[in-house]
Amino acid sequence: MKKQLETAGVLLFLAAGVILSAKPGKPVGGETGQAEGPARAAAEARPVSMRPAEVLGAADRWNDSGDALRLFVRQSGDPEKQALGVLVSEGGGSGWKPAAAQVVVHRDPSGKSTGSLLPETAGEIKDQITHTLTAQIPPDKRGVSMRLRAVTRNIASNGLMNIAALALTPDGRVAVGIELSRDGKAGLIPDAFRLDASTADGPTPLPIAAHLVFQDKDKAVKALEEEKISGLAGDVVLVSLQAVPGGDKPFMLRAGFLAASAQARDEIAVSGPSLPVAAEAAWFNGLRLNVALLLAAVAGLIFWFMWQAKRSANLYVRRIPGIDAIEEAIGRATEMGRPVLYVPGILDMTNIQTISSMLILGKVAEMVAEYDSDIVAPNMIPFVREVAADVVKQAYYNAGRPDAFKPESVPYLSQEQFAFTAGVNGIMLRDKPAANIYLGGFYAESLILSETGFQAKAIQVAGTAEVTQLPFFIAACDYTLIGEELFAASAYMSKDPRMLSTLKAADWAKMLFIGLIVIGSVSLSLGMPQFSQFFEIAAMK
Amino acid sequence: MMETMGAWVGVGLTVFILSFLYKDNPFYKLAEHIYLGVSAGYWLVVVFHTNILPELIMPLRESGGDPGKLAMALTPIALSLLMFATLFKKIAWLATIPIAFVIGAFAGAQIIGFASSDLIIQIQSSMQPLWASGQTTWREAINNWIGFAGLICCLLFFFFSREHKGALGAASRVGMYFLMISFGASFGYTVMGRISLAIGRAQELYDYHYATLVFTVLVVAGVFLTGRLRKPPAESAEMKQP
Amino acid sequence: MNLRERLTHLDRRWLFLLMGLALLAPLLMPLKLPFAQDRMVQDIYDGIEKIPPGSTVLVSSDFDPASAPELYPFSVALYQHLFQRDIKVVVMSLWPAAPPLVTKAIDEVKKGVGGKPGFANKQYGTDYINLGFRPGEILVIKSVSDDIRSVYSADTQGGRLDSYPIMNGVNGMKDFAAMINVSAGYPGIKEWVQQVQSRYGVRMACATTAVAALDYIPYYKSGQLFGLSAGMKGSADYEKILGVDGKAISGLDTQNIGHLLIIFAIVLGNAVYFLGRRKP
Amino acid sequence: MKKTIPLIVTFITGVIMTVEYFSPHPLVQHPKAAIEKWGISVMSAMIVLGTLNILIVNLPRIVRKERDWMYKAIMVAAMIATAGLGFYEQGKFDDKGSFSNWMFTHLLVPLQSTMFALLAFYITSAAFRAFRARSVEATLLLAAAIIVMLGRVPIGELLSAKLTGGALNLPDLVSWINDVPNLAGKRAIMVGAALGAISTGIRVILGMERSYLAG
Repeated sequence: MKKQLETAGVLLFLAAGVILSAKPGKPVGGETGQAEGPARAAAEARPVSMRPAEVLGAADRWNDSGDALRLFVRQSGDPEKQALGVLVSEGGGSGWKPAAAQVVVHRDPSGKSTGSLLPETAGEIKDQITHTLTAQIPPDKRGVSMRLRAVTRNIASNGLMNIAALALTPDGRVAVGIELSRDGKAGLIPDAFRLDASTADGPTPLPIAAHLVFQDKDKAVKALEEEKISGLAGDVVLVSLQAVPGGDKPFMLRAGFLAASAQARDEIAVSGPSLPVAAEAAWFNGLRLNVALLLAAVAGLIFWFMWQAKRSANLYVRRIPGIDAIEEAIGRATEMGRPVLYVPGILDMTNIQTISSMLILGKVAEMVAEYDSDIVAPNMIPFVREVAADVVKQAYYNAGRPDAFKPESVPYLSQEQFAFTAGVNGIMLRDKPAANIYLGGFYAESLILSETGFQAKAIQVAGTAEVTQLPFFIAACDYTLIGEELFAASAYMSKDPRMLSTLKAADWAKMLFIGLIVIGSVSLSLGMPQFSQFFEIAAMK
Repeated sequence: MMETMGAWVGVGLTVFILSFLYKDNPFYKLAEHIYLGVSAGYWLVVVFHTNILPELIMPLRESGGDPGKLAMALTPIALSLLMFATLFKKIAWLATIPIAFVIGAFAGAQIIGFASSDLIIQIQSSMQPLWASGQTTWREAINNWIGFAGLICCLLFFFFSREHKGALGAASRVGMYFLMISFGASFGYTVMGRISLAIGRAQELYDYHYATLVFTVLVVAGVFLTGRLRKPPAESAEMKQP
Repeated sequence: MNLRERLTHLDRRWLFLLMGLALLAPLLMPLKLPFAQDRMVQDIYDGIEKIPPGSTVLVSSDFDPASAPELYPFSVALYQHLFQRDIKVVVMSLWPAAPPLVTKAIDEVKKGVGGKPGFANKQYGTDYINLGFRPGEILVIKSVSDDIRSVYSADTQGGRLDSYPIMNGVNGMKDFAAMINVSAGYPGIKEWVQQVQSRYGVRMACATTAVAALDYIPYYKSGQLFGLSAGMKGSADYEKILGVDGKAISGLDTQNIGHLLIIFAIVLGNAVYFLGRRKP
Repeated sequence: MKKTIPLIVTFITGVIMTVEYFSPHPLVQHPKAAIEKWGISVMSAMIVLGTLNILIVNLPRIVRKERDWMYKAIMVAAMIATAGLGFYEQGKFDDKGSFSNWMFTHLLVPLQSTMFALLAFYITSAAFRAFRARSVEATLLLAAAIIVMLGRVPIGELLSAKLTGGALNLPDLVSWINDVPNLAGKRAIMVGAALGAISTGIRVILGMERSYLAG
């Protein structure tokens, strides 16, 4: 009765799904489709207006990974009313995104955007502006003023150095070019969209890739194509270069603005060279602190419980129903005088499922040896076969019957998936094993094996972490170890305190995650996204 | 000419393999072994031409006697050659060195991959607003609740250091139901995938129906002629293969 | 022997025959039913539409002939879409049997397929390149994303990468506007997401077999994938959105009968089973 | 010694590949790049070794005329033919008109895809003979499966709309199942698998897991 009630409850739940999934309105998940949560919403929000603005500087220390660079911009002429604009790059190169989430902007009634720097970041700006230079356009050059403000350097995650230069286009009728030189002599690279070492005067010995990124890159590209640069007034233009770090001479940068016409790019203004910047390697990428912390927490739990296990071998792990099923199956096979079939999956020894499976195989073979029954453990990978043979041999030895081990009970069938499957099916039909145990990594053969076994009326116990195959095992086998249960079963059966301790550590890690999710969800619901934002991966921001 | 011949060969082999559905027979075995041979040969050539030649041998030639470059080019060759120690019983253990090398590299890369992509990002995106406000509609909030509760229950299902009794038992049971719905959905998708695999073949057989007919007749006649068409035992013995 | 017993002991070859007929019947008389497009596939389309023309996209073609019915139509439609948008395409493979399929797909696209005009003007080495296969699974993924030339010193034609204009300035994952993975399993989506997407934040979309698609829903929902196409239905959706009359759309027709047959088989099998249990 | 050297090697490569994510310093990044490149070479050697193994295993069997030796001979012949042609044509399997391409298109493609096409048939038989609603779990699984199967094909979409007068849109329901309950289940599995992978990885690097050294 209870079963029926539960089934009914679940079916009711699916019915509720009909209501929840139904239109009208937008489909579930929102019209943004993939958007989930405020993080994405923020990433796609429009940038704050920074016109006319002045680049205060770029924080050097933050982008030592090359994964992010933040710029500080304030409204010119009125230092009291500051706005803070932040650009975050994915990977230091292409794909700079305005991240409005990190901007604090107040708007006064007149519509001017004012803002304040977050207190702690304000301090950092002062400390971190390392290279700033200003260049005035010569008076005969149409009276346009041009600045190259911040030049930053950092080591990208790939070990290359990123140099970022910021330039401002006050009247909007210009695009920007940039020059990279070691001695200040090389010429301007007159290409607004592809900067490449090979186009410079003389080959540069450095592999240089550069990108020009406008706040709204799509708009900028389109504007250039249509020769309507004027739409870009006041945009901050950012150039990032990469150079190999090392003991080489420092770089210098110059920014030049070019007229917008695609045919003739008249040089309008060129800045003076920047201060020399040299590449310098960082030891730790601060942006990946959250991953480091989480990994440290998980590793810490693992080590703690390992230590615990060494001190007192008293680690409780609940009994896993699948193990009872395995024991029962072996017992029945013994009674019927028929062998036990054990398939350790089709994956190589490098896979943890195979490793777990080998541990269980050892215990199963030991039981089989004790009961004086037979085991067949066919393999698809030659290397796994060697390991499996060793394991079974050892198990017979442990059971005190080393002479009963037959190497042919651990056959190597074929390295081809379906030939192997056909071979195992042949064993099932020929030797009629009373218990089929499939533990390890399985792919398409799960369906064929479990069906043949079902038809042969064997007790079937399966277990795999290959999620796609679980449905077939669940539908066709008597008992299925789902995902982690396979690993838990191997730990449980081995009784190895170290294995048990990992299980315990994983449990506590899950508790930690549940806690984090609860805190994060509640704080998000209360309108405090900071907690969940901490867990965003730098590259994803 | 080559194309037509190829199409006929392709259809023939397709029919040979499909004949396995009736029962194991020499035609299937022939096709299967051709497949194993061709794919092994293909692998060998591809690996040689895409990796061994350009990435192992060429750097050696290009090193031009520079000892640093030569060492960098020789190390991977030496490591690779160690793999072949398995062929000789006495020094077989040497092959564990390159294996250990790769396993260590994979283990390290996977630790990072799983921690960043499958742990932290998934945890972060599981943090969802639980009541309607601003951007979140009520419908989304309800779905978020279901997802939130479902995820926690599923995590509790995989909890091993406590007996599943009382509240934990109830939660893990709910978790299991969520898992079953999710497996059911996968099951449905898988059925779709499996059928798709055969559609391409059906199309091919249909397009070259002359060849299909010819080969089908051939296979049927062949199976008869080899005299193996005895009534199969009640259980489908067609899968039997040594 | 009554009907129930007969069904219990039904030779499975009858079922094989039924499935064979179900596969062939729609080829003889197509149903051509309309269908709704999956949102996740629409997202792939929209995502690609957002990539500015002239950018370079990395496609990792990680499937082999076995999964071609599901993924080959997607590849064809994908190259059509990318060429149509004037996006440059760099194709690589982690599966050994993929590169010839890539060449075939692009050749078809250049010639024109599925009612779309061809892209005969697209030049190898300038608009697209087929880098080919490398063994090494995640190690290849990691090296490629840092420095393509460290694993690919040459393409499938044996030419140095630097001799092709398309590779000019393309060194690693940072230089691609997006990464699209057409994957049939391991190594594939999971490895790309873990080693590349979450590290470089590159915009990434995937087409995968229906079998594996649902495992990657968490990646889609967390925004790691901007779109996800599942199996033949996904390919058909993509063709439909793109306005191509491709192989997947006609394949979907065949699925109709196949699915009904499987559902019928499950229901019938269970009916026989439960009736059998009641009368021991 | 036989165990220590591999364990040290694993430790070094493992630690570098882990730390590399956090440290952009060249002293970490350069060894990492070398490990990746060398690892790729080792893996191609593994493939060559696998192919060699086919010869080593099968040639004696052919010579001794063991059972099915003729098939083995055909297999080895096919392998040598493919490899020979491939080497002769310098691995240009995608050059239209070459023999290698012919072999790829007309041997490998139909053979491999038909091998997998067999699954479509097996699943029909499994659906009928093995997928039973034996428990609440299996019932639920099959119910969800049937909904999804119907919702993913045009005919299901049409039927559901016709039968319920448009009240039920199956594709929407399938989307909901995918996005809500399925997401919860799959995410939990993903998190659990990640924990397992991380702890195994740590054990492998620290040399506590050394089963790969056996044999």
